Amino acid sequence: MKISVQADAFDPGAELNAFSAGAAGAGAVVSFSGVVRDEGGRLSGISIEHYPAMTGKAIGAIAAEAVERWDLSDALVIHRHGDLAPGEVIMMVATAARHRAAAFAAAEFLMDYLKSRAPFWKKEYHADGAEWVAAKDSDEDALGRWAG
Amino acid sequence: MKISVQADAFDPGAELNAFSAGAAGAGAVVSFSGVVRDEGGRLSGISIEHYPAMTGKAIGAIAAEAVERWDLSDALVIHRHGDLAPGEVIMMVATAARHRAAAFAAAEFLMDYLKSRAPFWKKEYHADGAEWVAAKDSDEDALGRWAG
Amino acid sequence: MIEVLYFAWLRERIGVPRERVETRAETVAGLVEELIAREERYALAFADLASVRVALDQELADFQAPLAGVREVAFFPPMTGG
Amino acid sequence: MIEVLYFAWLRERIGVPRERVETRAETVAGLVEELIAREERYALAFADLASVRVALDQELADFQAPLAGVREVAFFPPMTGG
Repeated sequence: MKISVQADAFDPGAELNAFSAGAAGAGAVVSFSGVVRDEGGRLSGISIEHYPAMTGKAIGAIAAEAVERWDLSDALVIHRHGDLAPGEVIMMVATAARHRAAAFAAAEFLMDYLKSRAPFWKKEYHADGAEWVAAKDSDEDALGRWAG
Repeated sequence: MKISVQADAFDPGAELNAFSAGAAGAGAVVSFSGVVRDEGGRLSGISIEHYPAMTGKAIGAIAAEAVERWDLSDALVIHRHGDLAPGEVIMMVATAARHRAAAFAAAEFLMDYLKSRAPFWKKEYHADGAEWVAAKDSDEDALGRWAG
Repeated sequence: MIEVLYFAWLRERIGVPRERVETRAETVAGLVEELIAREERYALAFADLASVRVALDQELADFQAPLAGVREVAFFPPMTGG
Repeated sequence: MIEVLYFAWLRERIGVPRERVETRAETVAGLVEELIAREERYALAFADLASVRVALDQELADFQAPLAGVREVAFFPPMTGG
């Protein structure tokens, strides 16, 4: 299980290949990557603040729960902090399992929890100023489906 | 939209990066890759037969439906045929959308349809012989959730 | 004359990947009956029709579909891609 | 003495990312009341508690949680990762 919280850019393709190479027993590999949208040119960039002492712990707990719940052979989470430009990859998750349904469900679970339970906060910069991104009710609601 | 049915190996990481680079307006990129399992050493390889005149058409129709249904900004399907060794990547799909739920759903839809509606047939080779992989009822059942 | 293709274990049982068939059948089911009547290897291949799928001119169809105007018929087991 | 951390717009409104606080509060809610009573900037930051989350020693908690034994309290808006 690889978990990295980093300011530096990373190469999602190279990460995916390294992750898949370690998953020969698995069969099914799902990845998600989040890209900074350009909002049709209106967004000049974002910055991501985080809580260093908590971030790794929180992500580790979420990933460990995914591995156990879907019997994953492996999981990967990389999340950047600091300043990012439109088009840059913010974060990625990957999951490996014997069957595709488990790999998909675990990746969605990881994303839902990272959105609302890992201590990151996004600020968007526009030509006319900056503002903190508000959490969406739909992100909080998404957690409901994993209960029980 | 890129659709490729090919005998040659491909680099999923390079494909993912190229796909994401074209998806700056999208925000969310999901990929699935299928790896030949080694079955604990019992599988020596697989071969995939297909119906060349039909394969591209069938995949194109499935991908076009996914793009329309989830308003994807792009979709990718690469599927190999011929002989593959354990650990080799059989196929991949990728989807790009504004929001993660659409990208995940479209990728699962593509996989469910490719499994049961694209004209590929897998044969597995073991030390003691070869046999055609039987379709699973669960794969046919998986299509039901996309109806209507 | 119609082009008939076989894939996977249907191809192996029948022994050829494709052949041109002279048929007067009006439906896929009629064509299958003609083939079964020909030789043992066809009877073997089509013994369990629940395990056979058919495409007409590269589009999935069913056994009741008419053959009028069809140029290519393909028989194969349930697909196992992905 | 307890270490108190602020993130995102809570940090901006309060003006510091962290500070050491002498408190006799028994719960998170009590600590927030003490802070609000201190200065306008705290009152502003904690004006809408529905928009504030709290972690005790890096674990998510709620405002009724006891502070006994806690070394680090963090206040922040709902998280927006991913």
